[in-house]
Amino acid sequence: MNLDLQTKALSVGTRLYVGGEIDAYTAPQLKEALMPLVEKQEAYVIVDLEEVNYIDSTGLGIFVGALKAADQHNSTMRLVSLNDRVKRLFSITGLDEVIDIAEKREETNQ
Amino acid sequence: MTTQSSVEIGTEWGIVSARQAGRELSKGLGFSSVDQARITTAISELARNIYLYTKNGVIGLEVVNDGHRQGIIITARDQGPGIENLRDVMVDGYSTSGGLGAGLPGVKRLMDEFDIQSNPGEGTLITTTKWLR
Amino acid sequence: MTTQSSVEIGTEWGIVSARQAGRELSKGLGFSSVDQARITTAISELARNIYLYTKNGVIGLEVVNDGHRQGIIITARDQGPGIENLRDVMVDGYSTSGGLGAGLPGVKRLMDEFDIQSNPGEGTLITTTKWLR
Amino acid sequence: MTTYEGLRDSYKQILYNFLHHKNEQSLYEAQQFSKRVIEEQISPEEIVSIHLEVIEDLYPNLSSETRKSFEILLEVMIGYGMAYREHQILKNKQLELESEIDVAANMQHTFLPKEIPQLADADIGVISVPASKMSGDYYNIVKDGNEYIAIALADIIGKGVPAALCMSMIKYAMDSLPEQLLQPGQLLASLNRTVEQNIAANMFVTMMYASYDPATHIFSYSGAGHEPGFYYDASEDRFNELYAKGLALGISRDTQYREYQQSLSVGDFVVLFSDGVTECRNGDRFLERGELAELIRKYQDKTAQEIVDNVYRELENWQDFQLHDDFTLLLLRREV
Amino acid sequence: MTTYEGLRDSYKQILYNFLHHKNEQSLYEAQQFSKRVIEEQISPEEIVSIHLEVIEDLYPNLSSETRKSFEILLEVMIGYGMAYREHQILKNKQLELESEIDVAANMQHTFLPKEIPQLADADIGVISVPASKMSGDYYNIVKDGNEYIAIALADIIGKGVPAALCMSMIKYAMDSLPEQLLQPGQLLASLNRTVEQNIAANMFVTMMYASYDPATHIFSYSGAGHEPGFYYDASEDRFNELYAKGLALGISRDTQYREYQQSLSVGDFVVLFSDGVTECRNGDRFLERGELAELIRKYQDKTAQEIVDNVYRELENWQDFQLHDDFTLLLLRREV
Ligand SMILES: [Mn+2]
Ligand SMILES: [Mn+2]
Ligand SMILES: [Mn+2]
Ligand SMILES: [Mn+2]
Repeated sequence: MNLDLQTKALSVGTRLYVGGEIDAYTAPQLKEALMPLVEKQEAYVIVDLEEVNYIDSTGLGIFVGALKAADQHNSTMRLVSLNDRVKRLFSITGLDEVIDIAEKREETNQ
Repeated sequence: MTTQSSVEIGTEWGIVSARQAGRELSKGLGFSSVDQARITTAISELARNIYLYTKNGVIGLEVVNDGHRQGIIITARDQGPGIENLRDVMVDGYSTSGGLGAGLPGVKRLMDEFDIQSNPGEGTLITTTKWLR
Repeated sequence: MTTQSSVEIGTEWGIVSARQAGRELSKGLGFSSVDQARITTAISELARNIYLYTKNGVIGLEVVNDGHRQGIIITARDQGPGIENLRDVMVDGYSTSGGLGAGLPGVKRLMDEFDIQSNPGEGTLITTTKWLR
Repeated sequence: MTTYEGLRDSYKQILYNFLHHKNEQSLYEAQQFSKRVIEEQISPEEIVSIHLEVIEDLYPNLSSETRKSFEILLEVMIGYGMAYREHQILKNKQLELESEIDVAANMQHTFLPKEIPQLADADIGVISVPASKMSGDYYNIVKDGNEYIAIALADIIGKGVPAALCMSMIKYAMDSLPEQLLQPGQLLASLNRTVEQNIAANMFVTMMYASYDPATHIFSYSGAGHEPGFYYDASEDRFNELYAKGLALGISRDTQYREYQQSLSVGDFVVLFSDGVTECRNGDRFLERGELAELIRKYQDKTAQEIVDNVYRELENWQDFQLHDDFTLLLLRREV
Repeated sequence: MTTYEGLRDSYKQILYNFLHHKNEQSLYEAQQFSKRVIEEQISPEEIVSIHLEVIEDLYPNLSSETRKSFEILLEVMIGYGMAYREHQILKNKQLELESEIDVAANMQHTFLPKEIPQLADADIGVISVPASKMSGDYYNIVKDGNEYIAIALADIIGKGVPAALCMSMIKYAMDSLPEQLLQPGQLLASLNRTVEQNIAANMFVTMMYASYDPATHIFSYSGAGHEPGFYYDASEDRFNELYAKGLALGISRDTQYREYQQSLSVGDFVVLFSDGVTECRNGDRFLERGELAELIRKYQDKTAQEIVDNVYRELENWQDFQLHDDFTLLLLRREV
């Protein structure tokens, strides 16, 4: 199974659209797409998870790795449009306290 | 389900009869010669398992129609020792070590659907289906 | 070693000529038809590797006699990019990902002896032997 | 007579019988022959070659087209022969690797407590089953001199060998903590520092750590991003969520962990588990937390160990014996 | 047109060409066809069936014996078909497992020091290569505030996943030792207690632990059943055995370890290694310790790192790129 991954340049930064199930098999694809974006100095990256209906802990790990890389490069990573199931996982693991997760209305003007 | 037949497996002749019944039934349904050979091999493996490892067992053959297509259902029922750990038996790879359940992953791959119910001491029921393409 | 022939591999026709030469030589030596087909397939794979991944290469064929038995030696020599990591290429399992060196484990299994020398930038020399049983 | 000649003669016999009294018996023999040649590791192209030899032998005036056509079939079968030999090699490799992993899995068993401590006033049951052979779930239950019980339950991200390697870190890190029991919050904070230093960038560990004081019947717990458990309130006959907010271990160096407390009355129990329990799935359908609670309720008259065993058995069956994640379920009930 | 029909047409074309202008070109096409059908995961019994269909098509008056004989060939091929499908499943399983082990191997890399400490008066080089992906050899080199160097080199019995799991224990056990450097004998005694408590009955670990004081140029070392190293005496241009007697770790709880000392003059060096270095073998022949010494001597004009790298490269080649055991080689030379 493959992830649907698309990037779009914004006036400031990049938006990464992700679609599909992020699990142990697809996580490497996400990593390959996401890491180069956050490893640029002072980058601004929005990850749109609207089309993601399932994510497992391996998938969360990719975001943890990206967060650490973003901090090292003074970059910003922001997750948007999480469905409830996905949002719950970020919340239970406490990741919502260290990763910038936008409410849906907040980000519509991005 | 319409046509039904069942063959008692007590001797090696029983295996051959079950094969024969399966071949004729699948031929009649219009299965290709390769699929006929596959169905027959599946029957053969199931019957041989009964013959070698349990005292008593029956191979059943049925024609099935799910509204869209026809198919053949093979059942293998025995009152043998049952299978202790189904998870192990159904593991793919190298299950040719003998014993009841040997070759079941092969049967599963020859057919389209496969189900097994087994409890130690209470025997085993295997149901497997092949659909006409 | 006695008979020697060599075929330049620059086009797909070269592959066919090398196969033809190998088939005739192995037939003449008395290899069975299965072994003829195996030797030809090995030549084909080696030649195709040269054709696809290097500019320039030669398939050599020799008859060999070790005092006890006769055999055929195939050599494949090219001045191509060479193979970076031989350990990886020769690993069994799933080396069908393409690139120079693809299929070499298969060739090794078709033949009796197999040796490869390769240095990045300096090309590759493969020598492989099949003995008459 | 060589094996090859023996096989050719058997094949000839089968073919001859079949052509003269075309019957199922011969086809059955052909199938048995197939098993035998596969056991003897005969390559499929050999079979095609034997077939041709035999029909040439049986019918000397075989048409030259038929004979020639076999050359093409043979050529195609050589490819299958290579795949077949690759298969045999792969099978051996796989067996080797599996037995290696069996040894490692056995080692891992020694990381988990050999027995559950017995308590005067509470009953504890636990079951932990890896999805494959090696587990990324860890648990521990220890009793100190004052009958204090400490319970640890951790889930390393992912499963299999990498998670198992990391699980051993948790085990040794726990072992090297001071002898006296720490408060749950302190313990997680200390463990987090070790994990953060040693773990790969995209890995983390979720954990629940609790201590139960049988004198006061207070269950104190802290959580590091772990799946919430249940607190069962006997007087109200109700399952409540047992949640401890906190960042998973290994993400940020100086994380602090809040401590929560739950007082247990007689018959109350707490259930801790890894997300392998709630991520049980049957096709696309996931188990809901409410269903899990109902399942526990169904067996609640039994001992703690019987409850967790039965819940596991039902869920194993429900998902066709295919665990998608390591499964750990622990239950502590106040008895008197 | 279905794939199957497409393949049948290709096959028919190839066969037709071959029968009419029997030539190598068609056989080459047949081989390419073979690759294609294997890629498309067509089972070998399908090929036999296609073959029969095609010759029936090309020669409507095919003899009935020939036609019938294919039924037997088909029956036999079904067995190969099962093996073939098993192969495809096994291949995927193997890929999955390999990628799991890759992840674990990457984790393991983080257990080893990222860089070797630089010293004012001594040069250190080290190479560590696992026989398969995961290693059961462990080493560490650290420098404390007083420029003291501590060197650990351990070999867990066996290799692969189980050894790697145990290797992680050594790593964490070392990490949890007090911050200040211990004397080699003390350190091994302390480590042995942890290992003995945690290791399976049939496992053990051999280890060499050393500290080097750049002020006195004294190299102090203790050993736990480990392969002896070398002390190279520059003034005599001679390799001496560097042996430290002591029981391997994990066997007996209260083992004590003797401490040995070797004073290093300018140009002297010590070499420590795991038995994977001395157990290099080419066919039935093992590398002799004298040969290893000669190999080191050959490169002794180079830096410590270059020496160990070159020795490894020669030995890798000597044994046809097949390591039989994890290989770790470490060299420390007093420079001024
Ligand atoms: Mn896990
Ligand atoms: Mn889990
Ligand atoms: Mn070892
Ligand atoms: Mn060793």
